Amino acid sequence: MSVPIPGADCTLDELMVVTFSRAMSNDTRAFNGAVSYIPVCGYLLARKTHAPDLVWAASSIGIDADPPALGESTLSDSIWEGSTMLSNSPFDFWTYAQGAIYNTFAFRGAQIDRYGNVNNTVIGSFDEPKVRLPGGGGMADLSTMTPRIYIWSTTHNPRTFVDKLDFRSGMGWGNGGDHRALLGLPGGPQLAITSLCVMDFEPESKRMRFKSLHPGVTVEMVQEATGFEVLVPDGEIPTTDLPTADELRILRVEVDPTASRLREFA
Amino acid sequence: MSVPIPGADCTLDELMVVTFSRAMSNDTRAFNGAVSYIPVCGYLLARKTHAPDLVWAASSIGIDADPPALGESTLSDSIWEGSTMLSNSPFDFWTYAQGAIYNTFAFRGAQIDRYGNVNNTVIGSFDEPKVRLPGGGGMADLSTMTPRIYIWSTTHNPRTFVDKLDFRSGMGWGNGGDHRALLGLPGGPQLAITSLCVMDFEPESKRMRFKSLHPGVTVEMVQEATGFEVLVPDGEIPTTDLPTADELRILRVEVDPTASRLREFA
Amino acid sequence: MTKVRNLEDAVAMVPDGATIAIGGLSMNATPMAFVREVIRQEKRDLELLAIVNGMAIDWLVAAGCVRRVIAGLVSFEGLGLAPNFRRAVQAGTIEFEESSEHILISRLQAAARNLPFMPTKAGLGTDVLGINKGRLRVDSDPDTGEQYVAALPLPVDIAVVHVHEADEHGNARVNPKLIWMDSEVVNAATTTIVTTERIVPHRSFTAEPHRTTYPRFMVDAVVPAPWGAYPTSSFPEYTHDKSFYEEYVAAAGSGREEFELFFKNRVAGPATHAEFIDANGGAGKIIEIRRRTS
Amino acid sequence: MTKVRNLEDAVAMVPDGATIAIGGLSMNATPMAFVREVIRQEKRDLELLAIVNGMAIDWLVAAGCVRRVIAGLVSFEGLGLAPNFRRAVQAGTIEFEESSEHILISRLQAAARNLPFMPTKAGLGTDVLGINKGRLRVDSDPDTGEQYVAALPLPVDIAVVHVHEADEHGNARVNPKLIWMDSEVVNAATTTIVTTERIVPHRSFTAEPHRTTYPRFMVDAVVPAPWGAYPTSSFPEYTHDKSFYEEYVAAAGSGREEFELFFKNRVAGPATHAEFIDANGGAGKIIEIRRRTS
Repeated sequence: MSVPIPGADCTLDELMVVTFSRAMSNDTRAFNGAVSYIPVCGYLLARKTHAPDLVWAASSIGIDADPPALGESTLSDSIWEGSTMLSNSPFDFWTYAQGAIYNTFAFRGAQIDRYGNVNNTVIGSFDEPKVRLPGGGGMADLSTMTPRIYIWSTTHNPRTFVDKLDFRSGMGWGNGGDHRALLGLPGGPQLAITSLCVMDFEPESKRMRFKSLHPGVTVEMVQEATGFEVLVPDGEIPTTDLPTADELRILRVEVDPTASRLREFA
Repeated sequence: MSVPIPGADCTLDELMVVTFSRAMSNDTRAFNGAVSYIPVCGYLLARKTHAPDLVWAASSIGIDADPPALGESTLSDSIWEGSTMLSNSPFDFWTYAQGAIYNTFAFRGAQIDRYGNVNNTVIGSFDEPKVRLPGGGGMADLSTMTPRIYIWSTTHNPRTFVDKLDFRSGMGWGNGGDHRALLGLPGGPQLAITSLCVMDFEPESKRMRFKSLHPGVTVEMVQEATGFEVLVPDGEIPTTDLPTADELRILRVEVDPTASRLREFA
Repeated sequence: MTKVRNLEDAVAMVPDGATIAIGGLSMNATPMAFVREVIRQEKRDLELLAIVNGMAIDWLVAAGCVRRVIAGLVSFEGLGLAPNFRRAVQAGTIEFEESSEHILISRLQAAARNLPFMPTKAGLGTDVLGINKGRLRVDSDPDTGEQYVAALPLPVDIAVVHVHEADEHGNARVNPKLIWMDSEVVNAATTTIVTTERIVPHRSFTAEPHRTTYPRFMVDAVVPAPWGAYPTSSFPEYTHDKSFYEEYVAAAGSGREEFELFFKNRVAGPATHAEFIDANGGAGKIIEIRRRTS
Repeated sequence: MTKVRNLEDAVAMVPDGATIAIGGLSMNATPMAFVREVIRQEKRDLELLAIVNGMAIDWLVAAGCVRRVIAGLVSFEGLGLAPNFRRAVQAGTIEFEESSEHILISRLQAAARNLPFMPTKAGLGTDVLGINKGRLRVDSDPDTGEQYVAALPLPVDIAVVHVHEADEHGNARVNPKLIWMDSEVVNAATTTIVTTERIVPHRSFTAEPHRTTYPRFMVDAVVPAPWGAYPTSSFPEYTHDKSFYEEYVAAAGSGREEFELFFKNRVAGPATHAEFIDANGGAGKIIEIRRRTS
């Protein structure tokens, strides 16, 4: 389902991918898990534009993969094409992850709180769940090991952005403030890129804060769609920068010609 | 240097290899380190005679290797020929060793004590050594992880078999008695096969005890060549069984046609 | 003495109540022929470890074989949630030990290596620690005060993994080499069964010894199972069957009777794995999922 | 941006006083061309980690480059003891941290994985523990009382390993695959230099991605070094030079002057690695040590 961006020649999925891509840098070393089209497209786009040395391990295995298209899984062997290394999971991957050599991890969740923690485990109580979700997978591991965390969500609404998680499957800034550092964990969430806006984290409290609003979105619209107060920075909140024609072409033609990224907007 | 065995059609190196071989069983899973010709020949001979399923990882890497001959190193890639698996040291080998899947380890040392502990580190004090030896290598590791330990020595004399080690590089029965079990370590030394005799370990004290004497060797000769008292079992001490013609042929022709094993009798 | 067994005999090695670990990851490389035969033999009360999986867990839960699931992630990825697993956990008819990938790997490593625990930073600050009391411990290093998670051993009775080639002695290899986390469950298991796309001569292993994944002494039974990972993938030979996943999810969404019919006709009913593939598209399906070797 | 450097420039990356780890095992796969250039550039006060090695350590000690050695085993195996190392330790002119293989591996793993320690049973009951206070700790598991050794992190400044093929981006591979413990030092090191038998096109890696040993992001410099492991082996291409070892030991046994002459003519003197091989037999030697690929 493709959502047009008002006054721009692109759709929401494209805006989110490009925004993600621009947050990456030439020293980004990333991997990905299941159902991660926005970051996977973002890594590939960044590598093909401003960050040629960016490392991406497709499904955490296929280093420097360059698949001609993405399919119905970002965790499968179908996206390994063009890899320079098929790395071994127990030996290579977990060493690079634990050693923070892989420095970038992106996750989303059924619930996200103000500190960038996420829940992908249950709605309701763990022992008697109302809804049993897929589970955290490697989220509890990789969110503690990786210094640069990015959160994305294609469903910015009060069901997703909640005041209190039913379960903390993935670690963002924890309870906020110094919590992460006190546990000896590196870095923390950098940005949350959603269907409405981009948020960063206020340096002291580590609470979500407006960074930019997607075209046509207002602060009030976001606040209404969010189960907690999003901090408002000093000065005006800019509009999220639009993709360039070049970025759109590369994304549409080279990175994701079958528009697999729309699977995240089901 | 080949030492004839009186009254037998074989030499000391051959007697030691065959004795070692016969101590192996069909469920032996072994590996080897540096300068280990007697055990390497023993594993190969056992596999080619009574223990066809025996596992031997050549230089701890080449599983089921079947080299046409042995060279000047038992730790090198020259003995990997015929392997069914070249196993990876950090990942495969150390897992099989720590997990006691490899169940058999043989070592020797510049000094050996009554409990089957060995020294391959220094003569004299560690900080101001009279003689700096090569070091333990993996001995301190593998002697603690492996349940069936075999000790061999081609120099049964008071310099090697000492009352007190200058340094304990490899763990035998430790201080004797329950010491090994108290540390949570599996098994312990089973036999010591030397240039004069075969010794086992008295079950309670874990002290070395005569098991058999090589042809022409007496209890007195061994005691004189040993820096501690070797326990004497009840009944007569048998003579070490001689190799069969078949064993000798297989050892001489198939296992070690270049007589590399004599490198241990320099 | 050959270790080759037929599927029926190998599955018969699994006692009711066993802790059984199924290899593969998500829609990849899962020993599905074996899983199907477990269902046909009506095994009961299994404790099922599958680090990241979907269809294998959902089948076994649907068929009533499972008492307890240990996993990090259970889903069909973008193709849906595992419907029977989900319902069973929500209804409380099975136990679910949710863990995370690296905590499970670390627990398996501790078991495989005779260690009291393996340290990791995995899970610090998350609720995964609270639901795993008794299976891990939050400790701090006495010298530095650094916190870590001590992952306690997770021993496995039987590991089942799918490979491309094996010989009759049990030497086995995954092409092009081991990629997923299967070696961790094999190392932690008392007994290992491999299902294999094909049996190859022993000399195939001595010719390329660097490609061997599991040496014979780690393998207890070798089961010929061509297309044995179907409907999951076996890289680089064939991919997962997307339409099977979609139709399975659709059937589960159409009501209990519809799903039971689907499960009987398309999963549990066919007597052999070949008949099972026939029930899902036969030769045409085999051609469809074949991928160019890469 | 290419990572290819010549030998001189790569060795210039090593500051005096650095902790440098040399790969290989015993008479196998040691980056000897690099070691020789370290000698020629007269590096000083190095802390040298070589888990199991002989000739590399002995050369660097003989040339006065080394303040401190960390190793598990130092010898030429059946071909003799490392004479200069031995004399220097006995004379107290270098420090020696004797450890054991698995304690070193565990310490490297702790460093590579940001863990306060790695547990192992290695060394329990031996005197290796007593001489490594501050580098390991004997602890017991609070639940089971089980004893273990906590191996504390061993960070490395520069790792140098020898490979068969690398591309200009730093992707590197060992044929047929990694066998020794080199990956452990690479993972623990801040900077990694690979010396390589040959530079190959990048497409050589994408064509066979399962054979890659080190991905480009683990490698900082790639140094072309044909026969760069000589006089140690580079399986499966060439074997170690037995006669070099024997003549080296003989020279060391003949007195100080004889050895210094040998070391100058046969080791440190020649300006290039090719001239060094020429000084030890040249093309005839290359033909002699070549082995059939296996």
